Amino acid sequence: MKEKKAKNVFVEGAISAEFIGNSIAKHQSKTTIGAHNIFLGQVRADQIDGKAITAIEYTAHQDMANEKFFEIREATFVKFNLTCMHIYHSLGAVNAGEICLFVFVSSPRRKEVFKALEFVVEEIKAKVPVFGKELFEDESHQWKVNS
Amino acid sequence: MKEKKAKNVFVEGAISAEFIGNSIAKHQSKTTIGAHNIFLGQVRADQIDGKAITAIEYTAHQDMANEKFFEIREATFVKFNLTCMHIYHSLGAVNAGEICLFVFVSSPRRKEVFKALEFVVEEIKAKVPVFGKELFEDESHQWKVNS
Amino acid sequence: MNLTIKYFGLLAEVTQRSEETLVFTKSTVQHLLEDLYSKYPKLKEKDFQVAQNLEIVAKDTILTDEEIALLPPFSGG
Amino acid sequence: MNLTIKYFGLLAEVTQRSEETLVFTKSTVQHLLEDLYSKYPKLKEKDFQVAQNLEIVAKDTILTDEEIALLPPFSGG
Repeated sequence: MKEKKAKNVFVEGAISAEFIGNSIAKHQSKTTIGAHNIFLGQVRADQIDGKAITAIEYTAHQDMANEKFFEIREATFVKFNLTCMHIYHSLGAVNAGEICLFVFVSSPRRKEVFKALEFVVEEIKAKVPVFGKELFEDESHQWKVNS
Repeated sequence: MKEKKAKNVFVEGAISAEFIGNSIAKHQSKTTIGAHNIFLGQVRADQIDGKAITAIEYTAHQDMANEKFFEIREATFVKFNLTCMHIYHSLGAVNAGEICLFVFVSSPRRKEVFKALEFVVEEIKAKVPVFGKELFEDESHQWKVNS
Repeated sequence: MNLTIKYFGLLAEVTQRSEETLVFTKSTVQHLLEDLYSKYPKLKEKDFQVAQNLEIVAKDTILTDEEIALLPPFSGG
Repeated sequence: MNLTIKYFGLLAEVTQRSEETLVFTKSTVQHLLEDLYSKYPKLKEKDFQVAQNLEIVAKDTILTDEEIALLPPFSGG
């Protein structure tokens, strides 16, 4: 087994707006930062065959996912001039309207944060083994497919 | 004079992390949104000739700036599939580490928010008559130049 | 060798388990999959990748005695 | 005509005022700038754009009797 350096990116349930606000506040002592860029994934109440999605229940291969989050993090710091980066992903049920993914990058310069944030989000979608089960109001479900 | 449809984008002083958190929370009833992207401009304590910047004092041609913010907003809604967009810019003194620009775009799909946010921020930098006076610890100043 | 096999998402529904341990004597991922297809015929219709010890591997990869995970398409975020 | 001229940022430091009203008889932005350069010689060294009635205009633009603003390089955000 390779040395485990990855920290846990997962949080139980939805990520609250207050948590995001607090995370922003913690960066105000870092006065080399000139630009922050934040991506938030929010669960949509899509209508499919006349039924609305009420929640997505997330599971993951947690050990592998945390490894992949860590590799993405390392690769991003090599590619872009960032001061800091934070990633949080939900596990378990997240209701429509709630936030399931929070990616936060900061840099002295704005050009870096735009490129870095999109890179991180696309890497997460492509490489991290997380699985979303879309729950409908009638208690049926389907497995989410990313587009 | 043309009809005034522009609302006031300016806020007095820094934009607080709590304000940003509250703004995120307000979007959780909009269940067609799948992706938010937020840009925050933060004042850096740059060292110039051995003196640190302690704050930036923002002034603006407010009527013209609000017109330009409005035009940028309209152009962005035409170019990108967005659910909503919010822009706030500080006037007056903003200390190093504090936030002076908050741009918030939301869409059903993530691809749209990345493109839209960068467009909006670059348009603001290029077209909106806002002027930053960088204040140093010894009470001298210089006028900010965007890069 | 003793293989721990983990099933995720849709695949755990198909196999009706999230994990099992198999005693296995053949050598490659492909061999293992053939055995699993016999055991769970519906698995063959599903799109998935195989990870060995937390890394995605090709079908001709030699099995070690570490963890094997069957991963349906990722849908995080 | 009566022109209201507004000075912003660095330019307000150069002219030591943020706004003034001039009675003016010539026709273009360029004519106005020549008068302002005589009044505030240091203005000539500065980089700025001119807006008439909230829109950036070229130097050969005909003056209306609306607001003129002298805008140094923008540095918002």
